[in-house]
Amino acid sequence: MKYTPSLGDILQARGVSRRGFLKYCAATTSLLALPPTMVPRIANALEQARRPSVIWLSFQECTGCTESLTRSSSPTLEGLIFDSISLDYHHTLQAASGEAAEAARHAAMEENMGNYLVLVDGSIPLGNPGFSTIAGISNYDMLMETVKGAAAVVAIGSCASFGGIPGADPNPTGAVSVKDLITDKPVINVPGCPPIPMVITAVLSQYLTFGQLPELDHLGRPVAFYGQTIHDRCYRRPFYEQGLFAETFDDEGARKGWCLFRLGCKGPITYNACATMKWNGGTSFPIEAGHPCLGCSEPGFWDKGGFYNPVSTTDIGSGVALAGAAAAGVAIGAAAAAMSRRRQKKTIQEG
Amino acid sequence: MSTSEFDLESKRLSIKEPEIRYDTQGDLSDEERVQKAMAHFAKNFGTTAAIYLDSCIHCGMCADACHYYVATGDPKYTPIWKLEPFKQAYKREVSPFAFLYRLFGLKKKVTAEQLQEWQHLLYDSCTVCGRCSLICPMGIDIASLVAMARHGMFKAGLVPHELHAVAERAEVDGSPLGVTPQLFEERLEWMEDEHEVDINIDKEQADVLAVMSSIEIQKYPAAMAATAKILNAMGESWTFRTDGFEATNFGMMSGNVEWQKNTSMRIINAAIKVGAKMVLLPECGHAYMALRWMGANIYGKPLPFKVLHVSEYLADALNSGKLKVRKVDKSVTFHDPCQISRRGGATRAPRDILKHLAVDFRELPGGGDYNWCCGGGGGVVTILRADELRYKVFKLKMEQVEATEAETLLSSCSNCRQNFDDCQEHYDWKYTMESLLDLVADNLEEDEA
Amino acid sequence: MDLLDFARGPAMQVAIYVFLTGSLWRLFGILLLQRKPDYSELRKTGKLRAALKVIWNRAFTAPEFRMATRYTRIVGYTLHFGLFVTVFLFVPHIVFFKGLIGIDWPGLPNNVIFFVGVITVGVGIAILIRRMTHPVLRLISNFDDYFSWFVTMLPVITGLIMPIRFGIRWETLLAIHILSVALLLIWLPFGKLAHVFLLIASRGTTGAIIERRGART
Amino acid sequence: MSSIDEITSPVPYVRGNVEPILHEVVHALDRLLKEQEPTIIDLASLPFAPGELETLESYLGSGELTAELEALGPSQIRETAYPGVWWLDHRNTDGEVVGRYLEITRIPEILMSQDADITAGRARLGENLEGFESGRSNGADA
Repeated sequence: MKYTPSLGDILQARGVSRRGFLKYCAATTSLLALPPTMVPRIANALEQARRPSVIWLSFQECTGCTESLTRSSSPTLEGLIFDSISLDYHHTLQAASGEAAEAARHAAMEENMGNYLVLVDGSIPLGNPGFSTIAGISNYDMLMETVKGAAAVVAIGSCASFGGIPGADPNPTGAVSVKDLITDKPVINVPGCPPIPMVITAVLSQYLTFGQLPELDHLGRPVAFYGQTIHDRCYRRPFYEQGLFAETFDDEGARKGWCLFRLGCKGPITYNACATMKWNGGTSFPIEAGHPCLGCSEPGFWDKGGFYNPVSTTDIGSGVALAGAAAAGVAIGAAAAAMSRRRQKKTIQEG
Repeated sequence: MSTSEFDLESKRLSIKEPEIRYDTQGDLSDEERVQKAMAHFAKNFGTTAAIYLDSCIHCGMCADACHYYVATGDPKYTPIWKLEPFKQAYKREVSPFAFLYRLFGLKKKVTAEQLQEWQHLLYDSCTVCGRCSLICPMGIDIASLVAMARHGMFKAGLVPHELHAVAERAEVDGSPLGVTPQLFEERLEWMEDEHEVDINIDKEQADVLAVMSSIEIQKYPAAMAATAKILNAMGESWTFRTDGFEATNFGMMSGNVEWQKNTSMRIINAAIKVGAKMVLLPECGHAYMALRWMGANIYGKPLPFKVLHVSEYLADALNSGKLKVRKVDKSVTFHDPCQISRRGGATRAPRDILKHLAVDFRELPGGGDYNWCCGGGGGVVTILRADELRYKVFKLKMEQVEATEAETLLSSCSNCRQNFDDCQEHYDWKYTMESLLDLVADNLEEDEA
Repeated sequence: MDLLDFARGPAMQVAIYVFLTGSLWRLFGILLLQRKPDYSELRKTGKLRAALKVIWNRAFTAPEFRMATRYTRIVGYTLHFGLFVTVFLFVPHIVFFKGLIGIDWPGLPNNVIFFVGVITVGVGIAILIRRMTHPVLRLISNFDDYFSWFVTMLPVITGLIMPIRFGIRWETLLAIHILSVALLLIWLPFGKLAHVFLLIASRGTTGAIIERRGART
Repeated sequence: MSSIDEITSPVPYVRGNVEPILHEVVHALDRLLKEQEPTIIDLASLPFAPGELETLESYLGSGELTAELEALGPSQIRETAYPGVWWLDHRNTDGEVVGRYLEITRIPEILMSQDADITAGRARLGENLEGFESGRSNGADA
């Protein structure tokens, strides 16, 4: 294994002062949603951290996740973190193409066997290998081959995590998630459509900082970012408790910023960090912009009824079925009564 | 329930007579009894009973309305519990889910032992007074269900002996107390002489057919004279008929539907025969229920005559001014017969009459429709083994009456009256119940004229 | 399909079908039994009016019985009031009903609902204790009484747990809550909870028969 | 007031999270005085309604001391009108906020010169001095 400089080395080489480093640690701590008392430990850990090799695979996806990540402005702390990883393969971002690109992937795999991270965005079609290929290799084959020597796999976005939109009903390509296929390696799901860029980088920097995988919930999501619902952290929550709801997008409640529950907000059942980390460099998030949460980081969010159906509504099925149930009730009731009357007659005759 | 106690106070040392004693009629096997009971329960399982039996939520409030529960505190006297076998039979045989109940054995078949045990609850400890029907939050008319349950009990031969015997005499002799047409006629003639009043007997045509209760004929014969006096004073075309004079209906009380029908048809036929426009019922509570509210349904079509209780008739006569009475300077309280007031809807009549008599009327606590039953109705007064319980329950009534401190206690039901007389003797009580009819008849203004 | 999808989807659908079928089964199974006409000369003719009068006035106990039944009345009214408020005035429930029947009405703040819910559970427990200890109630109670109590209180309790959480995920709690409501709906037509509609039939019957006699009802 | 302002600053909820944070600050000041224990509150981890953070900031106001730090982008370290309560804004080179803290302490750690920097500075100064010396000795030799 080739020598990889520690993050401390890199920063020092760039002439970053200790104050600057402390500032960076404070920001990282905040990013990782850790308490401020953790800053010294983070500082210590970051100083020792080494650049991991990262291979990014894109399958049935829209590049929205990559966009999300790269749209975070240039020389930021996230950028710094990207400086501190070695992104050895990313077919959208890398300069190399064709065979050279594939060769880079193989080289990174060989050099870092057992230590590299595989990041995946997009779902994998199992219906027909021809549905999605890269360099003539089916997504499935490329994933299985690349993951073989990986330390861990990070599924970026809802498609890679849960099948996402390609996997939505009726799932024409037979799309599956990374976790559906990889059972012998740790898989971290970072769902969202797209995920918050800072969450992507935070997951990476956590790996970088502590050299181990974060604590995951039952859906394989890092608890630090997916531990609480949007609803729990939403600044509009007090309106929910007071029973003050916007009922249309332009009523008084909407103008006053009341709770969007009745407009179909999926905040109560959506685990993500949007309400605190927010988007576009902490500017806002959908609910702040007046739109209910779609629940994009939850499995099957595309198929959970309408986006504007409140969480507490249920699907009562078709009117025909209801009428059928009613008719059945009347029929059974009538039959029961007829049976009882016949039985009554018989009992009376016998008695 | 069958806790045997030694009776060391009687001359013959033995164990006390068990509190619960079952009477049976006929030579039927247990299965046959159950079969009969089921058949005659089943006859009653129409929509009305089904709605009631399906609606009970087991809230237990009916217990608080029942004088048997209130007087004893024994939960088995909870009115709806008295219907348990009836309800069980309904659920198993006829209810919408009967099929499921039978398939999964969720409701067991009613057993002969159960029916025997319930004899005490359906007869000895229920006067069908309907007070529980008023407390039920579901509006279940529990009293009418007890009457229905008795139909099955009767056919199963599970009626208390005395009640059965009395009902049988009513069917055979036309009167539960041995009043034959000849005896009735004799006693009418006696009253005619005694009270110097013209009594019409067996007239061919009459607008009003007056009927009597055997209890009055035998025990309170003055009622016959009083009735005649009033009808004469009103100038009515009226008559008593020896072929239809018995107002009591022990068929109804014991639970024999055929006997009930025979008894009612005697009056109905007699009334039709004389072309009566009205049948005047005597001071008898259950007679009112039997003819006023059940008569037409037994007849199968609307009755071609009106049915009035004598108190209603008197109230109308006094209110319209056709009849005038003297002022009676007494304090009076009035015991409402359950079947006439609470169950019958004629609660106002006695109060109107008392107003015309200008008495110092003192309503019983909860008087009128929420009145405590005397404890003798529904045939209970005939059942000897129920005496102890009946006396116990009567205490509630005594407290109510005493609370008014009235001089005179009135009622308009001879069955209540005989129960009061019996309890009065038992407790050596100061109050003697008098008849409202007698009071009116004794104070008619025409007397003086 | 996760638990919540199952609860909101198939479970609730089946529950609503069973509720509808069972209720009509029970109602028609009763209404189509034999009926006898009443030929009596009634004092009042308006059948509907009489029925409505009793349907309304049986909601209130006659003054004569108020003292004797005070415990039952207090807990009974409180329970029904509590269930009414928590079921019909909680906004997420209103939204549920709107989805079901398209009608919508104002709700109450959540803390009010929570408070009423706690009282409802408290009263529910008092009712259960009384049923198990009062001689009359102990005698006349059966499986239906206890199971109906259970399926009625379960949604209230699962609903109250939702804001407290106890470390359980919200959507899991919501799913359990909805499933408990499904259980309630499934059981309702078959047990004594059917009094929600049978009370109309039963009081109405007494109105149609006895009120029209002019007798006390 | 324009309609946009109405949307972004709902009047009834402006105080939502402000008051609890101020209570926390009071307790933190007590701890600082009695136990010499500083407290840091990560404002980025708290949900704020639009306008709330501004309310908090303007409520706390500015005190006697404001420091500017230039390291990986600008930072402002400002003592609020309540001594011991410091408002820290860390920005990246694009001016985006990357960290926002309330520190309840006598002086924020980041204002103090760090050993590593001191060591580096000391080394730099030493090298410079050596340069002078060698310059002088060169000159003397020459």
